[in-house]
Amino acid sequence: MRYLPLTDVDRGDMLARVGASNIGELFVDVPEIARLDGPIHDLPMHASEMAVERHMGALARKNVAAGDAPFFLGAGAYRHHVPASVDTVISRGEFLTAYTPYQPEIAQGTLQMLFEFQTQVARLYGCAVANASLYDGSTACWEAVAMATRVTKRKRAVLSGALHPHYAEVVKTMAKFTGDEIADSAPAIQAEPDQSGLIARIDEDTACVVVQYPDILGRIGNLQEVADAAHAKGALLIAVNTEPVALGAIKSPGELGADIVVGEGQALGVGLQFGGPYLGLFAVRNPKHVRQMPGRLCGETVDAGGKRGFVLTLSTREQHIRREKATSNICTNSGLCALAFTAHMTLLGEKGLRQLAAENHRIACATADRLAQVPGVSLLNTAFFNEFTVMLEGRNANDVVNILAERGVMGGVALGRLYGGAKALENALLVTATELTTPEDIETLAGELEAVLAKETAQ
Amino acid sequence: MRYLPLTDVDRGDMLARVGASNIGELFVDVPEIARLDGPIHDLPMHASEMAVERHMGALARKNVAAGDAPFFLGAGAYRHHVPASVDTVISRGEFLTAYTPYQPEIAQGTLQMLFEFQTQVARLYGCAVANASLYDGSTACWEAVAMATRVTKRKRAVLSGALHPHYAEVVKTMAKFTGDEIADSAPAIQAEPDQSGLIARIDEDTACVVVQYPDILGRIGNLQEVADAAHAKGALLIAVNTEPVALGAIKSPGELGADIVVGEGQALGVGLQFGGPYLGLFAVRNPKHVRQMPGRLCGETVDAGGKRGFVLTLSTREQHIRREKATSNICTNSGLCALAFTAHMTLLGEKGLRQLAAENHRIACATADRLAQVPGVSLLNTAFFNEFTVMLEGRNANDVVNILAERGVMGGVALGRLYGGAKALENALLVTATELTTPEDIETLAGELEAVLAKETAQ
Amino acid sequence: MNAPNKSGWKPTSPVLGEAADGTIDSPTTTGNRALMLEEPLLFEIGHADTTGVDLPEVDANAATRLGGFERTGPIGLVGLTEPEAVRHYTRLSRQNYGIDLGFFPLGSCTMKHNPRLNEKMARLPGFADVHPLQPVATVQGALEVVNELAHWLIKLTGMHSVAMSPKAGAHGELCGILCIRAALEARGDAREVVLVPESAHGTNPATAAFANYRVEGIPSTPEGRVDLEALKARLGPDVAAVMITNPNTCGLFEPDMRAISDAVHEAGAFVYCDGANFNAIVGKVRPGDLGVDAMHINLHKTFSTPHGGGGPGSGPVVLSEALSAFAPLPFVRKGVDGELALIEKEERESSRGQSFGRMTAFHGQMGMFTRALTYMLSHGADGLKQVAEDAVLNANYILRSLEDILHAPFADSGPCMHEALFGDKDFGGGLSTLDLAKGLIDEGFHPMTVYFPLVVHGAMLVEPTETESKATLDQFITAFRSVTERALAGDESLKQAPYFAPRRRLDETAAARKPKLAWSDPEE
Amino acid sequence: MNAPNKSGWKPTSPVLGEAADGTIDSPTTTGNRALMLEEPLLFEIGHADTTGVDLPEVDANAATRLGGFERTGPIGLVGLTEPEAVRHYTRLSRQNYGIDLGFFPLGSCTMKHNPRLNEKMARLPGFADVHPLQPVATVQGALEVVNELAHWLIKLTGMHSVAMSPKAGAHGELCGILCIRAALEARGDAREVVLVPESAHGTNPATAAFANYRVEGIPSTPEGRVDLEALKARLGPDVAAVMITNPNTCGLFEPDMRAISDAVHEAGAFVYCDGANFNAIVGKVRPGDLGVDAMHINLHKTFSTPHGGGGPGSGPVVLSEALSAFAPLPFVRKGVDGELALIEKEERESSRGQSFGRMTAFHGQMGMFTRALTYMLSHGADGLKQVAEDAVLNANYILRSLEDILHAPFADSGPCMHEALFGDKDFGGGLSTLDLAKGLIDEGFHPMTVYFPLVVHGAMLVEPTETESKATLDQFITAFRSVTERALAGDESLKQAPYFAPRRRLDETAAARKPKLAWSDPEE
Ligand SMILES: Cc1ncc(COP(=O)(O)O)c(C=O)c1O
Ligand SMILES: Cc1ncc(COP(=O)(O)O)c(C=O)c1O
Repeated sequence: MRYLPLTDVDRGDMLARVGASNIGELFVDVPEIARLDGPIHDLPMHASEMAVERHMGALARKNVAAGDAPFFLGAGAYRHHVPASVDTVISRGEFLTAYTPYQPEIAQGTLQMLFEFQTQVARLYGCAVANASLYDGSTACWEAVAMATRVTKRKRAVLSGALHPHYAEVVKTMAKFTGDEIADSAPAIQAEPDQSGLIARIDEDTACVVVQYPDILGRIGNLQEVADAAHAKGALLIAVNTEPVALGAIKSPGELGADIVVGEGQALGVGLQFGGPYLGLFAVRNPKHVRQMPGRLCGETVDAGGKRGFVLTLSTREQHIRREKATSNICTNSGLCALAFTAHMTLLGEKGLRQLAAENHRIACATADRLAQVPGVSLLNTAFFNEFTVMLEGRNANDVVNILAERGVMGGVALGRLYGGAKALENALLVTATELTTPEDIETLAGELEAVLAKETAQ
Repeated sequence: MRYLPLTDVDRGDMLARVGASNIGELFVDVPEIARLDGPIHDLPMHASEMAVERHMGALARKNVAAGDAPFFLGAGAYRHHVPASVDTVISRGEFLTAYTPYQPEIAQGTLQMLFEFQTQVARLYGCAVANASLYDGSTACWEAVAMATRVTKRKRAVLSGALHPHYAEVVKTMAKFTGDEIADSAPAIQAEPDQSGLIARIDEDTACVVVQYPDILGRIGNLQEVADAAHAKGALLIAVNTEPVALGAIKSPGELGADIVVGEGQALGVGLQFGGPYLGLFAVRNPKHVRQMPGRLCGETVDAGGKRGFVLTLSTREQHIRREKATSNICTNSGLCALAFTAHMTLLGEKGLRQLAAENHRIACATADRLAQVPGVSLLNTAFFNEFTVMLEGRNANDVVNILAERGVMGGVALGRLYGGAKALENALLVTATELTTPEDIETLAGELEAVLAKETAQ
Repeated sequence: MNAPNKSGWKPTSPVLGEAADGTIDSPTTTGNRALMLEEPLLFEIGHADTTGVDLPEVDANAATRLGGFERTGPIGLVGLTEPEAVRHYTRLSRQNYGIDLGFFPLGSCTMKHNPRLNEKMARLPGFADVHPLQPVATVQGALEVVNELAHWLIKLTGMHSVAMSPKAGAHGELCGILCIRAALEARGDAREVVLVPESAHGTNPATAAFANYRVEGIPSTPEGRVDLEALKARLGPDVAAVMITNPNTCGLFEPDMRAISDAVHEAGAFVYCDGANFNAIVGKVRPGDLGVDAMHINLHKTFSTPHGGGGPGSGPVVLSEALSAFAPLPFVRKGVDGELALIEKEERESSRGQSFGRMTAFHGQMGMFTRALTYMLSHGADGLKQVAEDAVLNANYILRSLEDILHAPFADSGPCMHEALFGDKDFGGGLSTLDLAKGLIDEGFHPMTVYFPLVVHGAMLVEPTETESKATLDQFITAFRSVTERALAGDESLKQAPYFAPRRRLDETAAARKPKLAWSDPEE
Repeated sequence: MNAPNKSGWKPTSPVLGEAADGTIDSPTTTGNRALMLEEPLLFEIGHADTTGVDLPEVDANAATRLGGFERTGPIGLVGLTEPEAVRHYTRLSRQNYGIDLGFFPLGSCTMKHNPRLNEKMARLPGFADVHPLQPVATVQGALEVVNELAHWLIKLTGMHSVAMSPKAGAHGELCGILCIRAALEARGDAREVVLVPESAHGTNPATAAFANYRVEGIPSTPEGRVDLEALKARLGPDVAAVMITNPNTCGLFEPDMRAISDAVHEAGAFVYCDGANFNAIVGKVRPGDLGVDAMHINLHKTFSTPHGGGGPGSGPVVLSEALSAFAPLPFVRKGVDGELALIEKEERESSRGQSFGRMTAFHGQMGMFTRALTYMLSHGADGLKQVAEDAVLNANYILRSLEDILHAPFADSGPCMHEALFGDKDFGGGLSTLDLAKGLIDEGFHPMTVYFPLVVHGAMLVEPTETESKATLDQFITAFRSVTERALAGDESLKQAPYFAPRRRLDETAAARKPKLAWSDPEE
């Protein structure tokens, strides 16, 4: 086996040193009934790189890669161009094959990177402090709700109807067990988010209000309004962002009064990867909330020689110290994805991020205008960043998406799929455009959509 | 520009420091007539990664990659499976972005690697000393001839007719200018190399005999015979090998008496790359010839602290010291290709190389037997490694290769192409099989070949 | 940025001089020491108007549809051109230790070699560039990867089913415990207690508490195993589950595992097994044969997906028949036609109607799945068995090569599994496990896990894994012995180790007292 | 392999002690110093029966058709498993300095950043996995790359054509000189002499000699330029060509270039220009406008293909109309139908019937072509112009920031081009340029080129390139000044520098006296 350095001679010598006559003797503690005589059945034997490559390559070719078709999907996962040097950075063995930096003297690379990452995220979100990452946006969203209940000592969380339904499901699932109470509603299909409806649901028992920004329909609501209302009732505002690039164009949730800002960082550096691994971002506006935060935190200090250095800090919040009293059970997080994110963000810089955001918005506007010209298609949003909702008159958007796929176009995400076929949303199609979307892509989508909508039969 | 760190502010400050009011003043020495006002015309302006990737990607898709079709080409460039970790190694910035190791204290990585490479090549070739690489097999072949004339003080080189014609052309081209005399002949199309004919051409003025092993028709001749004959006349035997994997199965040229062994190393680690960069290997059997060798040599020594270390040595042979008296004008060689070769060879080891060679030979035999069953096809070779010649009765092999390509099969190399349409070779097709050749590939080739040969029209 | 060195430290003199501890405190003006390079913070070298990408200039008068929420003020980010960025991260990387550099025997973390083929496969556009919400007809290959990997995990563990979406081990523990809670609630049997041994990893109690269970300890025997009798005595109608790590965190196999499971089941409770140490028994023992109800598998340990300096991981959970119905959504199901379907909503699925819900936005760690499957296919059933055997052999080799000079609390309990556990007994001059660990850093090794498990004083948990050669183990043993001898002799110089690392010991107290968690411009 | 350290050096004692020179000579048993790791030779850790690939076992009784030449004896190779191999090369790599680590101002070598997009493009299977002898219909994209790159090179140099096959600069020089010889012989005018300035790179005279020409020097002026009058005086019917480097190796532009060319042409000779320093003028000046007949371009310098620790490179040669007909085979030609043809044989090509022949087996350095073209497309005409301007500005910035303390022989000759040249005047205590270079190593920089060009005593040639930030230059200047001050003050400690590198100064004399060029088993 190409991955196993011990030779049979080594094994013999080592067994002698440990005083065993065969390897079986080292497994004496395994009860008879559980000992296997030979290799497990129904599984293949070892294979060469060549053979494995053929097998995996064949599986990969069974998928349609986003790059192989005009592509307009978003809804929580965004396709952006990642500079080639990002992969160079995350492929450095010293980053790739390191563990969580428990020995800071020989982990300054990871630690300084995390300190820079935390700073970038905090500034992007308009917050004071960000952590070193969580699993993904949806688990970060739940962790925020859990933290809010700790901070406010209240158990009720109010979810905006326009929060990504998968995020809402995660929150509701967890709440089932923690006993927290979740109030949520279906999203109203209208040009702008139902702010007043949401605000009306906030009361004195409310620990937090959870609002997505921009929301699942691509709309951009007035966070400030919600923040004020929440604060008036002593509740926290949790803002959820699934597209960090948007914050290169629109105000940060922190600026608008959000107390906890969480989100998905996948859009920068990480890629689509069929949904994972992704990158959970978590930040708080008020430094005094730091000790209630989940996850790892990297902090600055000095070494015995007086040199600046970095360490993991405030670990008394964490499971390995605090055990059942920890703020979260998370251990392994998304370290390498954080590196990809920070490397991409560093290459962009403030200038590049703003340019990237402007480019996304420009192309999304062009896409929206073009699609609006297609008979049977109407644009829902008044405001959006790089993602918007169109209504397909009298047609099930999910069917349309599937037919478009057969015709070689990845047309978008049918809201009906996300909401489990809720009638009200059946005709809604969420369309996303990024810097990777070409004018030809837009024309192809418009043309194919027109053709498909024309086909009554397909109904 | 993403690759240019100076900001306009920097440029201003720096101009001030150098006492220039504008950049133009730094180019005062350029004569008026040669100064360009603006950017050069007929060339595009700078472009984003995204745009360049699209352009280059489109060009790449205009080629048929060897992996996308049953593939049987060789003739001096061989397709083998390269372990994924080889690319990891050569992508290490410390190897990739280093220069020739002029400062050994901070180049031990490159130097130790070269010392290991030299040892591997010397042992593979059955020689005492190998150098740190030359451009490719063909230039190494010429350098060997030039060295032989220096060593023997004779000017006549006898080339076997079965030496790769491109190698022969390089030697003849260079000889035109150095005044050396080259005797060569067309290869006789026969089952075994014409040893006696070759030996007959060796005389007292002969500096060297150049023999390819295995030869351009895939045949394996008796080097020992030629070596003895050459030595009897005071000439050197230069053995040329284009497929290092073969030496995992057949005797090394050194064992058989070759004085200088040169070859192409591309088959291990480097890949096809449309012909370059490749890897020139150069070794001598007799240590006393070392000071006549071309190219860099890495040697062992100790540092001031008594630790073992490595340096470039015997540089008095080289152009940067010896100038017009140097053994060669080579400076930049094929360093990174040497790293790829040595990394691949290290992963193989003696065991893996022998297994790889056996596998190649086994599959080549199966291919030869299958093709021999195709009507109109006859196998020329009695002996071969992973490459053999078949005769296509009454058909121009070059036409057949092109038709096969249209039908999606890379059938081999028509000898007629290499020899510029020499009539005698017109029907000869050189077919190569490696560990990457599958039984399906073989069946496809046999089937398509049968179909093509059947078509009279195609004639 | 004209200052030669932003590391906060300034050179004393440009000529050679030495620091109190006898080492040279870098005499260079840059703070660099040849190839050991200092690197400023991004924010000290970057500029707001510098970028490493070439995008069109922003058209200030372009009409926008941002609802009037344009971000006008500065964001506070800085950029680097590509040459600066590549150098910044390369220099940082060189201040890290990784498996690629040397021996990394971090106990309980299974720091085995990360095959590069796995990285190559995970980067195939057909895997890396696929959106989680594409029509299922366009992602059949991705769903097949999930299915194939599930097949391997089920076969290797002898369990009934597997939940693939958990993002790491702790997430997997949560998944398992939630399945147990759901199963109990489904039979109207709410229980309040989860039993967790003191030696357990911190995520165990944290997880149980998170699921609203009260955590109680399980007594263990002097031999470092679960005390079966004491456990039986504690079991009762209030106990929902017992969380056991097997092989346990002392590196020992629980010989009574089967009896424990039977007792737990008798009491109407479930057995959760922490599978972080599965590497010791993969291909040799199937937890299903030991009565386990749920076990997470850290793909980033046993199946070698890279740790990446803290993640990402992946923690699929294998489940017994009794728990399978409660597994979280989404999951993949093969239709009669061989088409793979992605089940995202309960309503759609009668048989699995009891799913406790959703744990994450999408389908789990696809990027880790492709790597783990590549790893499994490469090793095969025979290779995986060899993995366990070599991992256990390496650990025992280390245990027996050091037990004569280091306190090995369970050395008499028989062979260890994949890790060797030591304690800090008899060190002189007030030296501690920490000092020994830092001494190993100078020797060029990453230290073992220290002060875990909590049941052994000054614990040192050494997990070599199977991808280390005997030569490496021998060198480690030689070095470990020499450092241990220094510790036993009370060699004060160890107190200040490491001497040669990019940094000397760091002041963690100061870091926690006045936390500085983000960079701020000193000029501001 | 039980020995902890095969580097030939044995630890004095396991406790801290220091060496005579005041540094700590590694006190560890392993010889490692934390992240600075010793690595044995492959042959000291590998085994003949160890392999990092999984291939079928050899069937000893399988029939072979090897003509009875089976290799029976041992080859003498050893193998490593992948974990060992990756670690071996990673540890070795960490003993190297590269552009990715820091400033690498090696004069005449143009060590600029290597963009990673170029690496990515070169690895596209459509480029990397294509055979040189595939039917041309299946490699149209590859031929287009050659053609597009040729177009760029011709436009950037204002020349008539370009020969693409030369494998590196020296190979390109040979190509150019052979074109000249062929052209002269074609007109029946055999000449014997090539004039080469003393300041020229070693490959120039070596190349001329190789082509059977007698090499004579060209006198230069005190300002470091070619002495036009002296040159004119020497020109005559025996002179075949003049080889000039412009900008020259003193980092200066030859203002008389045009006059030189005219004089040379008048004398019936040709002008060969060494284009290694093209980076200083790319996009700003076209050699074609200066009367050049042939010039090689090091794609691995100006167009940033990686140096890879010594290669590979690529040295296309641009040619004047007078020489174009003699260019080597093969070359690419676009047919009327837009189809690209590969011309491999003279006979096939009337117009180019005078080709002097073939220089290499195939079509040149395709892998470098894709990288260089990617680089050109990324920069564009505007970016390349900026490249030259920034490269020149950086060099002048260094020149003017150091001329007050370092002897700068041509500082008064006006601005330099892309490199700044210094000499070793006034160093104290017998210190030399070499000592200063080694001092810079400790400071974390790769030294500049030393003792080249030969025309300046103790020459130090500093080429910053355009991909360095002002911050880096400022840090370098600070460090360079401090080391220079130590040299001027005769600081003896410099004699032993570097102190912190993986190795102290190496004994090159010993290496050459008894060359050990391959490993041999001490036990044998
Ligand atoms: C014994 C044990 N259990 C659980 C975990 C948690 O796994 P993860 O870090 O993947 O969340 C770990 C890993 O640190 C562990 O060692
Ligand atoms: C001035 C000069 N000419 C020629 C060469 C030779 O180029 P190459 O090393 O590519 O053969 C070099 C590079 O070392 C050089 O600096």
